[in-house]
Amino acid sequence: MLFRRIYQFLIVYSIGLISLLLIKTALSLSDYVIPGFGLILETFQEVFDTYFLDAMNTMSVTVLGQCVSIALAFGVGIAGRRSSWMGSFIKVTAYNIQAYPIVALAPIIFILLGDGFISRLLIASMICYFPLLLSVLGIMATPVEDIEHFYIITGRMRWQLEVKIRAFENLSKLTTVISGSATLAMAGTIVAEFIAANAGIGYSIRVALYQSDLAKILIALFLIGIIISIYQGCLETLGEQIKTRWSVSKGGNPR
Amino acid sequence: MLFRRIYQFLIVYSIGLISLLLIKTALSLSDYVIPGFGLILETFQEVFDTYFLDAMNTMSVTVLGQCVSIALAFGVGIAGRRSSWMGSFIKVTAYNIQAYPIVALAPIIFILLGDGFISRLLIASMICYFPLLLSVLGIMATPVEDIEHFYIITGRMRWQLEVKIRAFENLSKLTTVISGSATLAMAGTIVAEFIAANAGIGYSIRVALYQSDLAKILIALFLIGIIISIYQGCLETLGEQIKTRWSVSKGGNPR
Amino acid sequence: EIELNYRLKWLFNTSVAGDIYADAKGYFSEAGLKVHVREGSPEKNAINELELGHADFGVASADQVIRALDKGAKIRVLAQLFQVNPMQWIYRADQPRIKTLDDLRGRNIGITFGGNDETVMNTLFAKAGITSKDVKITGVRFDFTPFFKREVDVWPVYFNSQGVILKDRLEKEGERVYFFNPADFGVNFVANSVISSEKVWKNRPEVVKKFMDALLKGWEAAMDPANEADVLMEVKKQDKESNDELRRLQLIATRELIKPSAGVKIGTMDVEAWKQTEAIMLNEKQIKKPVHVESVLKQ
Amino acid sequence: MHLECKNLNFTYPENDVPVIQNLSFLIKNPGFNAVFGPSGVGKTSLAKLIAKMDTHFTGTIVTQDMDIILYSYNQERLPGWSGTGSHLDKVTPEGKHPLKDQLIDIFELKPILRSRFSKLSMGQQNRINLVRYLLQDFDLLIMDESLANVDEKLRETIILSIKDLFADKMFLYISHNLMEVSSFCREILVFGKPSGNKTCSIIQGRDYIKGYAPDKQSLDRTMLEIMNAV
Amino acid sequence: MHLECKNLNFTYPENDVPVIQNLSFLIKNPGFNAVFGPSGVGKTSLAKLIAKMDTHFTGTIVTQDMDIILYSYNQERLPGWSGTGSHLDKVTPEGKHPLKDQLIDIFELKPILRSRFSKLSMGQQNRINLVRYLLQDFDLLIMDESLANVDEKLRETIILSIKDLFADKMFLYISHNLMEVSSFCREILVFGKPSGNKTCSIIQGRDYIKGYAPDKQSLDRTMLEIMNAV
Ligand SMILES: Nc1ncnc2c1ncn2[C@@H]1O[C@H](COP(=O)(O)OP(=O)(O)OP(=O)(O)O)[C@@H](O)[C@H]1O
Ligand SMILES: Nc1ncnc2c1ncn2[C@@H]1O[C@H](COP(=O)(O)OP(=O)(O)OP(=O)(O)O)[C@@H](O)[C@H]1O
Ligand SMILES: [Mg+2]
Ligand SMILES: [Mg+2]
Repeated sequence: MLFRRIYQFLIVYSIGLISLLLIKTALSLSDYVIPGFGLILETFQEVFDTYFLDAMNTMSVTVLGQCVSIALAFGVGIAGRRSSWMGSFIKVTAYNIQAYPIVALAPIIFILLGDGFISRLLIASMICYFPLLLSVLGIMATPVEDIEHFYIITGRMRWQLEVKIRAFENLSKLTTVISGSATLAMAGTIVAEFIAANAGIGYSIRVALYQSDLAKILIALFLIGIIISIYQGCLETLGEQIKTRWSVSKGGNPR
Repeated sequence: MLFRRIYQFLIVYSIGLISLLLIKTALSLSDYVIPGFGLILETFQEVFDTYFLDAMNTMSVTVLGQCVSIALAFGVGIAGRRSSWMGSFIKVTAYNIQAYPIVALAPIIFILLGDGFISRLLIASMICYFPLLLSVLGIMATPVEDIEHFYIITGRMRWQLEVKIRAFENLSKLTTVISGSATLAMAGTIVAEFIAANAGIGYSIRVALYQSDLAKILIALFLIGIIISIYQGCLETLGEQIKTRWSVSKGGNPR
Repeated sequence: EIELNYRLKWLFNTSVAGDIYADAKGYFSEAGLKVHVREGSPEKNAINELELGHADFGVASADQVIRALDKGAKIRVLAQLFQVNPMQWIYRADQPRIKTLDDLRGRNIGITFGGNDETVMNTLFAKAGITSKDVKITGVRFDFTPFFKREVDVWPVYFNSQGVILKDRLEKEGERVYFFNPADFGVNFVANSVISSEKVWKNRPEVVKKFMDALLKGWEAAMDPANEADVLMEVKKQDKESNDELRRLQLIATRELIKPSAGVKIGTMDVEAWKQTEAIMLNEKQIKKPVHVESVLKQ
Repeated sequence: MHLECKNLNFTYPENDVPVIQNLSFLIKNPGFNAVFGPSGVGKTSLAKLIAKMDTHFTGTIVTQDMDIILYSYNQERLPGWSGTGSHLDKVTPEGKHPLKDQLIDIFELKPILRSRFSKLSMGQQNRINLVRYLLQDFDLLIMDESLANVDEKLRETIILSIKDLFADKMFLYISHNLMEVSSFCREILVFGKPSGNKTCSIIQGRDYIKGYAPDKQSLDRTMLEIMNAV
Repeated sequence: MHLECKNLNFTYPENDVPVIQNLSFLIKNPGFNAVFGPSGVGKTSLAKLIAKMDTHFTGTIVTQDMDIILYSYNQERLPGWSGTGSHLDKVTPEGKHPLKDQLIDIFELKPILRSRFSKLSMGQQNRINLVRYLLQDFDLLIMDESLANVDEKLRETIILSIKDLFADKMFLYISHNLMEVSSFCREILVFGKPSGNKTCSIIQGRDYIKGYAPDKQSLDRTMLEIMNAV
């Protein structure tokens, strides 16, 4: 699983790189528009060490940001699952904030929270949490009547139980979304670093952009890709284990 | 539904604005850091016309971008739903591209496509499609065995039918995600405009940001919020209608 | 030891060599100060931070200062770092040299909409009677592809950072470049300056004095060609991204802007340029009323 | 304790034809009663009205002295995150654990307490589901084909034990098994064929209890009576 | 046409005890046959093995001259996007539309063809599901409690008609109704109680066909025989 992810990523990346180089050759673009392979390799040796550390730094925020956004998504999703006024109000709030691109909110965030670690984490989580929220909302708002009936009619239903039932019944959907959202957490962290930070691979990308150095950007993309593949591979393996542990072969199976 | 969304948005926005003004008063900040109410009103009159047109411009790209990303998400989701090598390869590709923050990919996109309408649309769809993809993948990868059994054992199963069955069984989840993703399409369009375009509300935000003009940003946020509320209200109403039309009160209901 | 926060306008690179050097060489600590020098970005604004108390000193461009004054911010300008605005335009040498403003006609000119360069270029246009029909304007972003691909002829850059990089990059491909500097045509738009809030200025004059003395000492030392190797080493510690040769070229370019000649004291206020900057902004309707910026300049 | 319907009428919102039309009946006293009738006649619909799961009817339903009315049906599922035994434990009220163990014995559930619900056979699922309802406090329990997938022998044991253990409760047993209904139920609410003149009548069942000696003749008579009422 | 199992053994991956142990039997010729036995004994498991839905068994299953084996069960659902009638239309092979109409009549489905599946009563759902299987091309159809929620009268009509219409096919009918199985089935594969000495035997049913005159005594004998085999 994990190894498959990694070599599949390598294939994807190579295809991308080769296409770029082909375009370069076809249009005979100079090295400053699209860097040649030699230049990329050279740059790779030059910046690998720094970029690798930067990427690991980003990774640590990513993991934390993802945890925060999972918590956030479940919090909002659970609070907003009812079709009551309050539920819909929470949803409207969550949706609206999301519609505001982070670049527009960033100044306000910096005014309110300063530009430390917290802002970076907040921005990363905000980017990551919304897609999670959508799935969680969808799942939490759909009753599983043939399981819930008993608890409702005997007056035992509590919101915790309701959430547990619906989450469990949709475990494979949830693990798909959660492990998938790792990439969003990564992207979010990078964007946060891009506009806020003083560290991380996002910061390095900003500097490289400022220098219009595509070779460096390509190397950053490579590192991001490989790290996210590993992280996601791990998450998926974990997800599989949780699923088999909880043994979810559910309802539909002909008995 | 629609009206509820609008006045709920107005409440959210007012709360946000009042908090900002309270902070301003509490810390006695100047109009430069947080504009006073008078200044906001004045700016409102000044820029409303332009901003409104900009926002409508953005909106048109949003709608198109959302359509593209729905098509994309279903395309990739359906192609990647199997746990075969190809399915997982498609997923890896889709995930990796997503992990790259758009700010890092943008230069490559601009090199390849120029910075016209197409780039703007592509960036908007890329930001919007991934969350959709996650949900679609989750749904498409989960069999509905008690419905599918018949088609499988009689050899009638085609992928179109499989997709139709799974989509239908998860209709309410899908409509939640699709109508929710409208906000992402909007955010995506704005980001695209922010980094690429010379039109749209995202462009106006960038200009306001360069000028540190928070009043203008607040007005832009207001317009974005109100428009997205209306759009989403419409989508939800549509979703409800589709659901009742297709009459989805499913399985669980005690019979 | 007094702790202070100092917010720069942009990322660490050679164009803030003096700020880095003052810190690294212990000029601040000699003055009994512990200064946290922090990077900036468009989203992080020194003036906001001064008001919110997150920073004690900062770097802001003149247009930011004037805009803030227009909106009632209470700030003081302590030193004007750039004697020449680094905001210039680059163009290839295989194109006709821009000797007069009229030579701009017919060119495809890059402008960052909403940015300073737009204000400056509009002023130049007004001066030369150029209308939008006479030139082609292209909005620019942070990447230079349109310029590389010759879709845009005249491209806005910061002379001492991106300008150096671009020049180097193009020269590697055998192309030479020129810079178009608005100051050569009578438009003096002030760039980065050191600022503090009026509160700090009034209540802690001794801190202001100590800070400014140390900072300017740092800048003087950093701009001294004798220290070049040392300065470059200190900058490299903060800015790992560009290569040594580029940094050296950037430092030379920065020197031209900060200390155009040996006689100029670093930090000198060009009051006329400030007034012109305000006039331009008023003319461009970027501020609503005159703010008399000269009244907040430390003389 | 009595259950009474007066002029009950009920139509599903999206349908035109009423499912229940002018239904009136009275069942008095605790006991094991049945609802019987052809498929699609409205048994489940009536049960849900009685259990107050739907209130869009006209007419009256009197459930005197019965506070807790439970409705159970054979397609319910238990959550899958732990074995069925631990689910049973969790929903067993204070003090009813001895009863639980007794029921597990009667329902022959011991070997499957550690399995997940989804891994059970249909009859096993039926039984575990019914047991958890019996452990609740209730006055009236409606069992909508709750034992449909259990074999007849075990079903008989279960029904007789329920009658024995819960003599003071009222039950409504919905089943398609004529013999079973006739033998073990006290009062049987028989729905007529929907195409017919659609009346409903109450017929006395044999109401056998544990250790009964079957009286073939009277049982046949009851069965015939029911068949005629359908 | 014959169905034969030889030394069949099957264990679910996560279990230790085998569900099917050393099972051997032979059913020859077309006809309406049954699988009967207590709940949880392994009827469904066997059916799925025969239908090739699981292949992790040891021993052999011979399904000679039977190419198409279908397995249907009573908890299947039809997709919800259109009425049941139009679903039926869609899955009816070329040329079988007259058969479809005939089955709809027999199964009394006419009034519900325009309803969505989820709005049907349990018995209605059972019937519509079974009809679509009968319309397919098949050699062996396994009906796993497929009529469990249908009333006995209609069930009888349905079974008799199936025997009449599909005389050249083989059926395996899994049901808990002793009387029904004894009356209408040809060969009955009876599983013994799992706790007992767990053998399995084949018993000849009465195999009544349309217009039969019940012979009470021999029926009772068959029933007794089956009861003893369980
Ligand atoms: N949710 C619903 N919406 C519309 N019609 C319904 C709904 N549920 C049931 N019906 C219809 O109402 C009638 C009675 O259904 P009900 O489920 O009460 O029958 P039943 O007597 O329980 O039958 P069975 O023995 O087959 O379970 C049926 O014709 C059915 O199609
Ligand atoms: N997927 C599964 N995984 C593990 N064990 C299972 C699974 N399905 C069934 N079993 C177990 O195998 C045994 C036989 O189950 P099966 O469903 O074949 O019984 P059955 O004879 O059909 O019973 P019923 O009449 O109740 O439907 C049961 O004890 C059951 O708990
Ligand atoms: Mg029913
Ligand atoms: Mg079974």
